[in-house]
Amino acid sequence: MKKEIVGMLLAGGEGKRLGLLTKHLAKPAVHFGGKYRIIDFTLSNCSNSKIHTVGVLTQYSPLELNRHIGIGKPWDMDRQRDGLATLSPYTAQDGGSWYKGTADAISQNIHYIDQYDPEYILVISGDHIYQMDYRKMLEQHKETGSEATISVMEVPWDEASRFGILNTRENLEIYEFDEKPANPKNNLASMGIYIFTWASLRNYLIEDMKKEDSSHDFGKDIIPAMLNDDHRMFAYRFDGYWKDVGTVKSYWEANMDLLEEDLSLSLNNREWRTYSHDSHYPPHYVDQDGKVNNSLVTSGSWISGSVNHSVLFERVDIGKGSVVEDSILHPSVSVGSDCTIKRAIIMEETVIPDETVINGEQYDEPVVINQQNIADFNGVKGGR
Amino acid sequence: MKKEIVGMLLAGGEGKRLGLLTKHLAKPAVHFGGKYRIIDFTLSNCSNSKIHTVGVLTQYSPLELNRHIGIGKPWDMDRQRDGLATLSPYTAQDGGSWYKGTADAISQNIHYIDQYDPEYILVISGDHIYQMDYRKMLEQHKETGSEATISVMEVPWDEASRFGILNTRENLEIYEFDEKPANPKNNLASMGIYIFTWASLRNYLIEDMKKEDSSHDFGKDIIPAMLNDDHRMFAYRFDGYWKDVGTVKSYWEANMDLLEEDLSLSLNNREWRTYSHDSHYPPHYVDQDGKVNNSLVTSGSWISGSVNHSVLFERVDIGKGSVVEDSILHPSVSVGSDCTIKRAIIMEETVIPDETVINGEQYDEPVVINQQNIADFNGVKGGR
Amino acid sequence: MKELMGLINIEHEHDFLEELTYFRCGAATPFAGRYRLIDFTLSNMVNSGVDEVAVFTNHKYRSIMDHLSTGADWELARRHGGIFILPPDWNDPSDISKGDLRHFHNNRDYFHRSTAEHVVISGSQFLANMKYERAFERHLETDADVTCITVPVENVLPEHSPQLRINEDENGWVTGFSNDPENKNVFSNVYIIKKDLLLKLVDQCIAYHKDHFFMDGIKDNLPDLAIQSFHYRGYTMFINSVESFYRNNMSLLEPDHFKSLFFKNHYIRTKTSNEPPVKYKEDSSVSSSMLANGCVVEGEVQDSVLFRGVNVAKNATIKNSVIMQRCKVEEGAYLENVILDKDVHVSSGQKLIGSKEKPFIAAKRQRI
Amino acid sequence: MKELMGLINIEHEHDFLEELTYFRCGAATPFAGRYRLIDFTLSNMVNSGVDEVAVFTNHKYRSIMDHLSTGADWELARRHGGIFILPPDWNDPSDISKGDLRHFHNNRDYFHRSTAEHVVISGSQFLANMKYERAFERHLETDADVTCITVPVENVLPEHSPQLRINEDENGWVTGFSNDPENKNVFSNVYIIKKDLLLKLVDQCIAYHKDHFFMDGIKDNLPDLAIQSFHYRGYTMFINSVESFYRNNMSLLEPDHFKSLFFKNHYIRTKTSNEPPVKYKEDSSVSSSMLANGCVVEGEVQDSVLFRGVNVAKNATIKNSVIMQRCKVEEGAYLENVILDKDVHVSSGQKLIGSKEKPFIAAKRQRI
Repeated sequence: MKKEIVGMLLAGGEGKRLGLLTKHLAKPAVHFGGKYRIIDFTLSNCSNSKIHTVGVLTQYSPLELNRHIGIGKPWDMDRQRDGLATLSPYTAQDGGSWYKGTADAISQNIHYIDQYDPEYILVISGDHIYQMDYRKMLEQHKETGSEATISVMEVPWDEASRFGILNTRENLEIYEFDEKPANPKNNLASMGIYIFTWASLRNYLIEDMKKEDSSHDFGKDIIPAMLNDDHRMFAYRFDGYWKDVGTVKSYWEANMDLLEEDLSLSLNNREWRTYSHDSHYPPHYVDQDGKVNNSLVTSGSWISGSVNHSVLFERVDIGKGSVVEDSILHPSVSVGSDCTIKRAIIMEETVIPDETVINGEQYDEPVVINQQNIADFNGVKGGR
Repeated sequence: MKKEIVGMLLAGGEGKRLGLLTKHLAKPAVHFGGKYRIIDFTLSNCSNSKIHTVGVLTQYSPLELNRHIGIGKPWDMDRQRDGLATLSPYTAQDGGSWYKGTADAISQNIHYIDQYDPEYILVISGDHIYQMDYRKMLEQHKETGSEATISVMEVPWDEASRFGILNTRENLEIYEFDEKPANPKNNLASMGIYIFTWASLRNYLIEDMKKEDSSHDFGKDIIPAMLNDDHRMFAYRFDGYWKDVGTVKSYWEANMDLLEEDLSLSLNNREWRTYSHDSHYPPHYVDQDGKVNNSLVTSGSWISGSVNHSVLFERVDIGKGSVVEDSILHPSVSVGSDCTIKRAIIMEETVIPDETVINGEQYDEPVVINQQNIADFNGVKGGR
Repeated sequence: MKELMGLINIEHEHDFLEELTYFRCGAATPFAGRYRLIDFTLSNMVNSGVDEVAVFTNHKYRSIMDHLSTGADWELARRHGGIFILPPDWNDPSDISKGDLRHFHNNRDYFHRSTAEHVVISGSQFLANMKYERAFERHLETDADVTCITVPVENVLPEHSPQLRINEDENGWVTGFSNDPENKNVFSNVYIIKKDLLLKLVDQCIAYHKDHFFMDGIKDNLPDLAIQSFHYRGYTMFINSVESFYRNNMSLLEPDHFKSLFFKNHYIRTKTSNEPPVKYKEDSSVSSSMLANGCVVEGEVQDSVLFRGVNVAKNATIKNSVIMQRCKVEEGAYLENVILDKDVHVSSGQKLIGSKEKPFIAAKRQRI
Repeated sequence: MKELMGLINIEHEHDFLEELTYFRCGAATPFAGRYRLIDFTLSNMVNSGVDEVAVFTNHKYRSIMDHLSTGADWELARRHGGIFILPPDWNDPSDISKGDLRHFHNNRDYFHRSTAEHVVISGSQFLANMKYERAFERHLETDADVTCITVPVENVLPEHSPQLRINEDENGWVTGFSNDPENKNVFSNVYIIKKDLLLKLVDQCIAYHKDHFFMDGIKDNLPDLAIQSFHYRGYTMFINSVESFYRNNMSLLEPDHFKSLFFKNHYIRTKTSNEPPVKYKEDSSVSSSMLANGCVVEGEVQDSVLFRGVNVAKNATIKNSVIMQRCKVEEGAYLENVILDKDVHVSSGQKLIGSKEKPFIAAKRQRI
């Protein structure tokens, strides 16, 4: 069954820098934004861009991730002959191997892609937060007759050395890829979103598999190899909101960003919905002592305390006299009475006893709390 | 969410003895019975036994298998909080490992089972053909207060030494497990279907994981260990049809068995349906020259030749003047005119040219034909 | 355990909700922020392990079909069993059945094809979060023909008046049905009946040109039937008028009531949606209120129920009100004792005030 | 490409099939072994990339609802878009629309919520395996208001007589509609129309109390509209009488016809089932016949269509017949020129013979 374009979504990374959040959970499955998981954003982008044939490459702690994505129903990808497929490492007659890099994960699934005989292939990651119409990028790819199109965004010049920078001609044709350049020549950073002409990429993947010294990575190996062969490659400019939630700090920031008034990314955008699963919890309740400002609050929650500048997931209880600020509370967190919680990320089902004080303001990164480590962070009330 | 019983379906084996049939395909996904795949029988057993929480353990070439089972819709297992889950090998913070044996596959997914806090666990394989009500076995398990119940069938005494034999007391309590005994004391062979009391099995699995010399196999390690500790274990007698389709010969036989009149297993049994996917092919057509006897024929096929004692899958064409006997033709096989095909298994999408003669009668096992090896088997017409 | 099949019969329920039921049937009336009345009964059945449920609908059934859809949100999208929404569509010229007997007669298949031996039957106007298991056990233990679930109420409220009252002896056997306002043992319209008996009574009702299965087939046959009364003592509501609809929405805002209905037992299931979390802005002020996902709140909300996707602009005030899906209340508007149906748009500065006894009601899609 | 939305309008189709349509509407009539008439149109739409389809049903819509269900078998079980089965359920007392305009009027939402700018509209009685892409391209190229798909037939058959004929100029512009039996350019009742125009014509028809959207809104407005005629030259059938139903079933048994309808283009989709492969027993003898899954054949079958799950016992003979789902034909029975509806049971030794012109018909569930 022929498809013009097939999406390959890399969702197997361990996300080490997210620490506790990814201890038993694949990074794309981490809770985000009050009722979503990180991967919902890219899956919704595919669905809204009408790309319904998507392979999701999983490897690290995939149980919850698999349960979440299922056969893709929330994203309208539960289809008979195409739709969503979960591609995990497997064995074959010549043995099996784990996915060794982003490119290797795709290479090991060439037979999956070949089923659809696509013209193009979209390679994306399951750990970025953004809303983007891939069709527009595909249109540019076709118009320019590129072998590869890489989505880029402008970053401040003084931060450019932290990114993979694409050096382009005026027409956005790429002539060089600079990974974290000391003296950047440009400020267009790669967002890790690629469209390739499949026939061309396929050859590079097969070549790359043979190279023993390759790290089998798109940025480090495939793109440089293609540039080296003088292939026609273009950058695609993206102006909207984009965030890699790779660290606890950036994860926290991205959640807090959702509370901004004029963010270009909006969960309330009815033209570009973010899809996920919905629960059967009742509407949340704010009682006569509750106070909520500048926050997201979700079904099943019960607010008797004060919540400010925070993101609360489903079924969160905030006891009387408690104050929650600058924090993210995952599903089924229960905060007792007279607690103070600042700049903290509280993980699923943590029960916080009365009068607990957790103040993340004293640390560089927001603190991540679960039932096991809560005692380590519990300060003395009034001691802030 | 508590469940009384959770099913764990082992579907990761390579099925080496099926040769070509499993070269690129997990054994449970091999076509069977005219429109099914082997795993449909065990999944339908679960569904008919109202066990809707099932983990399917995959490892070897799972792409088609995954696509086939999806989230379990044909078996009514597409549920929100339980239902079917595909459990493939994964990495965790301490690295990853492949499933090393039947018990190891379960051990690596203890966290999956624990979610449902089950009393009992059903362990089955995805490569047996039978129709069985697991509830009845569970009833016996509860009545006898066993730690483990193993399903057994009587085999002829002179074949008993080819099986894993359970030596039991008169009340069916097991006191010994004899793997392929030279001098069998009993003729009750294990069918590889187990019900365990989860709390008990869980301990044995954890102990077994620590043993470096263990092969991590239920039959070789777990059951003997439990017997060794004098646990209460019973055999459960099964009288119906059961077949392990582990070799090309047994695969062929099991297909041919479906043509028997008085087989206790029936695809037409409306009380115990075998579920699978259905296609959108039109009804099959037998033209004025076609002749079909003693066979199974499926949607989309076109019969202009003569078909006897054979199983034809979907979208099979049999040309004029051709004779097909004692054979299995997988989906989309096209047989030209004036061919003779005897005792052969023709794999998916093979196109057989006019006047081809394939005679499997001269070999010990039926021949397995695909597009690549067809020339090796093509004999001279009339040379039979 | 012998299995139980379900039937929700709304044939005899009228559309009591004035503007709110011009285009939907009573059972499809939105309630408590994200539900419809029928969700409570349907969830109770599903949570009690019933996995085949038929719905006998009357007119305006599109609202029910749209809401229940495939039944997937109630785990009832099954290949076998599941949900059967049965609108009136009958074409047998020889059919002489009347009233709800037409449903029973034309949908006999539903009862025959199931292996269940008992049927739990309910309307949509009795709301509780209950499981039927205990009533069913009792039904089987006493070998009753019919078991009626009753609610012993403390105070008789206006919404109880149309409900039958039940007299019973010391062993729970029903000795009489009445509408005696002094009798505080109120019938919930939920009952369990042996399937064979049901089919027999259906035949009998049809033969005698009756038109109400419960009244004619069961109540009037009391002398010949062994009918048990099973008392349910949890939190309950009867919704059968605008007044009871509004009052019960308000009453649910008492924390104890809210918790009894939603957190004491299983969750009530409803149609799922894609709404994001509620967004509270800088100046929002909300108290004693329930808010469904998708709302954006900048103004003040007190003692109110906000359904999905409601927008409350800066300096707008909402008090003692029920605001349904996707309403927009603009800057400076003031609403008190108001019911807004879906998609109502209240312009800047408007003031709408109803009374507690007679709230101000705005029908769907109005601009005010 | 500008998108296309679909509408299957069976409001004006009558139930032509005598016993076979007592309990189902014409569109739900079983055809060709495993299909219903409506499957052909619906599949054509889906295979042309249309992913929102509304069905305006008339009476006896339960048969359509049961068959189409969630639309999943046509890949139309979508969260957005997908299938909308719209039975007549209208409750607006101020509604003055009549005929099929009531559907258009009461389901305006369907047209408004879509971003598609054109609508392909069809009935259920024209059967073909075609894609609408080429007609749509032509519709856009010529900037037509309406594009009618026509079939230039060689021989005028009885089933063509109720169909409109179309006169056109050399550029394909329609110059007239008629029922002239000499005109061999038969209108298929499939047409593509600009959505804005559709909504405008609906308003106009309602204002003037019209009751037939195509006849009153399009045909009678021909002078003011630019209407293209697009010729379709593949294998086609019109099924609008028992005679044409039977003859076309038989005609499909010609290998060329069968291949043209089923293997030339995409597959026709239908409701999937769980039937096993057909089991041919030792003494079976089958020729020039199509058999759907689930049949068990021991006897003789010639020039016949067997639907799912039919049982043909030893020494039974079936010739030139259409045998629907789950019929049982017992030992020694002889059937020639017969149509059996679902679940008919023909006892041992029975002989049923109809004529080619007037086949013997047995209604659902009879025992003969």
